[in-house]
Amino acid sequence: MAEDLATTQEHAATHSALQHHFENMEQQREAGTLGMWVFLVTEIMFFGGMFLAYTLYRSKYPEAFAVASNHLDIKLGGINTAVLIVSSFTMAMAVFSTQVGKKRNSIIFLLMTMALGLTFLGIKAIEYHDKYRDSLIPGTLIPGRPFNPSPHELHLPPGMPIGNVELFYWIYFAMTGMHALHMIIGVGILSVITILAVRGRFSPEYHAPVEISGLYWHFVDIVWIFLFPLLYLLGRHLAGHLG
Amino acid sequence: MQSSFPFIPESASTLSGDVDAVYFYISGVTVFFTTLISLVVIFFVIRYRRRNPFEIPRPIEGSTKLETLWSVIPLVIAMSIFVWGAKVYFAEYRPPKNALEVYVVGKQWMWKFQHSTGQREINELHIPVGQKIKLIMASEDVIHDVFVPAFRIKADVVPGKYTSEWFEATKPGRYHFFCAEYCGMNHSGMGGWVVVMEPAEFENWLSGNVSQLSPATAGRQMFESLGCASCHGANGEGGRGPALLGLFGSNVVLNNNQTVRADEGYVRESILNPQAKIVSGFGPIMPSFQGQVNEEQLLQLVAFVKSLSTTKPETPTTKPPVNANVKPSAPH
Amino acid sequence: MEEFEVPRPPRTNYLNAEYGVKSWLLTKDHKRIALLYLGGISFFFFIGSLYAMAIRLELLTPQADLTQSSTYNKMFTQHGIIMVFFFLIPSIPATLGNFLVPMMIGAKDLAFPRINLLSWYIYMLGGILTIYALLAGGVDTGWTFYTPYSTTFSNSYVIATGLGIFIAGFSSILTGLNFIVTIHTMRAPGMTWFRLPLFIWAHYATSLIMILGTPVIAITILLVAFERLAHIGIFDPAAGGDPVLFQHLFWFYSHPAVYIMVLPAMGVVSELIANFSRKNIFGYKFVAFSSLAIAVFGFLVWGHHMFVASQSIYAGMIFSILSFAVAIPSAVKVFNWTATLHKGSISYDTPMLYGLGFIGLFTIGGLTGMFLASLATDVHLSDTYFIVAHFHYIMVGGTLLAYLGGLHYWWPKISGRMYPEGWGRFSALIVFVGFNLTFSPQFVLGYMGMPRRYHTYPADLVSWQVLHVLSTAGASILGVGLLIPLIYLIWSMRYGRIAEANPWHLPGLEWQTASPPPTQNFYETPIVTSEAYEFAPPEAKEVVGRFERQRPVKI
Amino acid sequence: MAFYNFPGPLNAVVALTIAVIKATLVILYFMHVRYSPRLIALVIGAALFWMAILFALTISDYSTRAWLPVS
Repeated sequence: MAEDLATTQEHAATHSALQHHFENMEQQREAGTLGMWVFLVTEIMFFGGMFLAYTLYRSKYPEAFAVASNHLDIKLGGINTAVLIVSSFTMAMAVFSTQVGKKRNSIIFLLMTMALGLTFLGIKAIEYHDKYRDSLIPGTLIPGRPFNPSPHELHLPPGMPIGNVELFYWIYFAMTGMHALHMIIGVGILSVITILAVRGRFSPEYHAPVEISGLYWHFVDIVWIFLFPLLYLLGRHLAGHLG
Repeated sequence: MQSSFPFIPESASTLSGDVDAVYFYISGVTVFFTTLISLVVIFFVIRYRRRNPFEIPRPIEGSTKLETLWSVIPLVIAMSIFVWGAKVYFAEYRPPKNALEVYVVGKQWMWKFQHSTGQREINELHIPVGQKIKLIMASEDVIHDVFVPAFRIKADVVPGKYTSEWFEATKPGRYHFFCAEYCGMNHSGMGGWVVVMEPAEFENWLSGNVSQLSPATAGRQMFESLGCASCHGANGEGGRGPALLGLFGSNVVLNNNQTVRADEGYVRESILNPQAKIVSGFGPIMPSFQGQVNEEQLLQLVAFVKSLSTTKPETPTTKPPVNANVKPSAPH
Repeated sequence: MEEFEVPRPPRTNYLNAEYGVKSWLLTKDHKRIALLYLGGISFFFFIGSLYAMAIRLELLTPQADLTQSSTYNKMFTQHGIIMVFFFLIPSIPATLGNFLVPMMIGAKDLAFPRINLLSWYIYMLGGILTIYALLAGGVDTGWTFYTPYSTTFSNSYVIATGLGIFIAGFSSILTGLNFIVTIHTMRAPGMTWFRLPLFIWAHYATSLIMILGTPVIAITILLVAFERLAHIGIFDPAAGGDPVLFQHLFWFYSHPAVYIMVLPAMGVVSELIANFSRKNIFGYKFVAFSSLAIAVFGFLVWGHHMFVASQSIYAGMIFSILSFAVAIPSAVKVFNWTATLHKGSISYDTPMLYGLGFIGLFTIGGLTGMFLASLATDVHLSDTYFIVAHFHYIMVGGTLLAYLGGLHYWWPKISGRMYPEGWGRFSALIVFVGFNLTFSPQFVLGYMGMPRRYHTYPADLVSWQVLHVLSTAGASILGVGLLIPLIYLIWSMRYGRIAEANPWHLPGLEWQTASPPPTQNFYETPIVTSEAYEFAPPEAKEVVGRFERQRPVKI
Repeated sequence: MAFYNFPGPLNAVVALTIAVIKATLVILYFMHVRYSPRLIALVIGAALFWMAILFALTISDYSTRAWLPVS
């Protein structure tokens, strides 16, 4: 959507960025913002299905989920939470700078946001690699390296079906993977926005694309805000209890 | 089967009359409203047909009174159907006491039945008339469904757990049963006959049939060969693991202070996923038997645990004598 | 609105504004995109209908004489997938909705024209992937993709088909998003919410379902594809997963999807009934809000597909009572349409015949839904032909009839030509008769116990075969009834009588511009000063008698 | 912004409450919902409402499955 608005510069009207079928810039901005919000609703429902699966299986197999969850790196997850929240802040600052017409600041903040986003993805890649090393990638997602954890390393009590542990890891990879995909798309959108900003396309009169991309970025941040406690933190006390 | 051209299937269980009654009630409502709407529409269409290309009828805004009326009337009718339907459904799915239990395993594309006396059947189920029958059903692969139109019963057989349904046949005869949940290539061939017999005839059939070990006895052999006795005691009296004597049907307190009822599903889960529900006072030491026992063997283990229970009589009052060791003879 | 000037037949309209394949494939005009959709949807409907005919032929006899089981299973699966995901769901919204939503609210286009074009490409991409799966070997899971059959046991092209549906889902989401934003932000001056035609209300409600439900099926299908691909067991009982969870997620979308199909149809019928009896709709606000009520309640009832699926009986009761609640807004609509006819000036044009047919068939379809909402009867009826008959009454008797009615009604606006009225009425009659003959025997079959998705059935049940023969006979008649419009509509594009700007003499905004409309829809932005369906000028309200001769509607 | 990294056992309620608070702050201030038209709040409300439907009705099944009565 951001591109849709951002790249349509040809139509001349009151403002060079006004598309032919809108009456004025205000209407165009309103439509763009509402459109992004409605799109975010679909995203919420999209993740909602996975959150539901998570909730049901977490309550069905609390021990297995606790054991599996304990093997996630809470430090890296915590750092990533901080990284994303800071990136949300820089994004908000980029929007603000664009609105008040401080072009240089807005470019700097956009670049910082992208850098933080890439940092997040880098840390995520490290985490994924650790899981790969421990053969914790579920099923045969990676051909030739099926899910095959060492029970000792995971502190699996006897009798715990390995399938339930695998279920946790599948939910972990599905949710964080889908989240990471959204991050990658977000970085892509921001790079387009940054290029446009460098070219001076935005002004206090026309800044909707920055705003709209910002909404998307914040949403991706919010998803992680929930993923982190659910996947990394919940049920840690249970694991101690199991021994 | 029936004469000429029937519009409803044969009615042969204690439930079918109730279901038919609801069916006729809704049919009445449907026919009444369809006729009403159609007649009114046809009347209006003829009466108020356009007689003149330029006419403009007087606008009518609507009437809140009428709207309320035609919201409330359907609501009342709908709720009456709901209440009646729910009542019958509750009876349909409420497992009865003192039912003759039959274990059912569905697999692509056949049905295996085993009576508690040990007789096995494939795609055919013999049962006595006038006796409550409870089917305890498991699937070895995909979702199946046991549907007996004449009894108006249907329940999915879902892999990974037990489902059940019950009925009491009222008329001897042969009735079709079908798999009603699409299960792959030969889905339409996955059915057979329920043969309802007079009790004496049924007893005759039981004794004349090849009989294997009863599920409970087979379950006991499994129990011993899998080494369950080392923790649960040779006779299920308990040890490092909880006692099984009198377990079935009782309420079990777990180590998280929850209480669960020890039913078929609980026993099944405890064998396959022992960590899921740990009995209070015991450690998580039992290994999982996932993959080591198939659905039929699981059902036998469940039957064995059931047979250890004193709280629930395994044999219903009118149950025929157990003939575990009759001479093999030609199948029916 | 009666004082609109006669727009002169334009020299250029949206059809001839530009020429060449490229001008169509890269168009951002919602009207042209609607026609692109019309082409795609007609194609998929044709394919789906062929499967339907093959299924009906096979069921003429109890034995398997035309196809093998595996072929038959693929036929009904592909019939379902194509009809549901590639015909019914986009049918009215993506063609008529796309064409008319901006015109009816006085806008120049949808809010996001590029996204609109993108949605067509996504739809075609999904469709082509699905067609590829059919040609490569087909898929045999049933359109419901129940696990673990679809994830573990089926040996067919589940992943390719699933991806096709997944992709097509985005097209639906984008269409819904576009409609919602357009209706919120782009209404012409004076077009208040309660002046909107009911077609718009219906599309608004539909769009809500599209954006709230579709993402859930998207993630569900994606999980199924991954599960199949990588043997991961979120729905696989062997790994501790729960196959019933799939059914929850699937029906969370797929039940409301029924309302994606039928709500726009209700919108079309509201237009037809009001306009062809020259009356404002009886109880406008009730009809408008009943659309929203259906959209909301539609999300609360999915569990009624699972009464026998080992769902908790208490959840079953909750879902049952909520399902009955949906009956109320549907009933309100039917009663209001009927009341609208009262003291109207009812014409017998083809669109109205379809509209009236819809009322009857939807009434039957809706009322038979109560057999399935009621727990006791549903246990007996679920997964039988009763269900097949019920949902075909809603989807074919409802959606398809309304779609055809709407297509005839707006055909002069879309093509600038009139369809042949005599043939139109004739084929409407054939469709009505053929449809009823096809599907009413199936109600009886279902109660007799004939399970759905059966290739063969017991030969000892003579009445079953009789009913199947009747049904197949009806299907042949229905098939003919559907071929006739296909032929004459195509014929009329070239040889039909040139249509006036407002051939039906109606007050709706879409009729106040040329036929076919110019690219910008209106020569200047209309200003709305009257209510929807206001036929008589306000000052004449008092003097207009029932059948008195009045001055002609100005056009 | 609250950044936490508590070691050891954690109460689920605390963790989720903090997450909800953080998300709310991001929505209200970073995403300007506090200063946006009511329509936007309505859109968010609708999304949460429909999530609640999805969760509540599905869980109504799972949480009552064991209640099967025996006559």
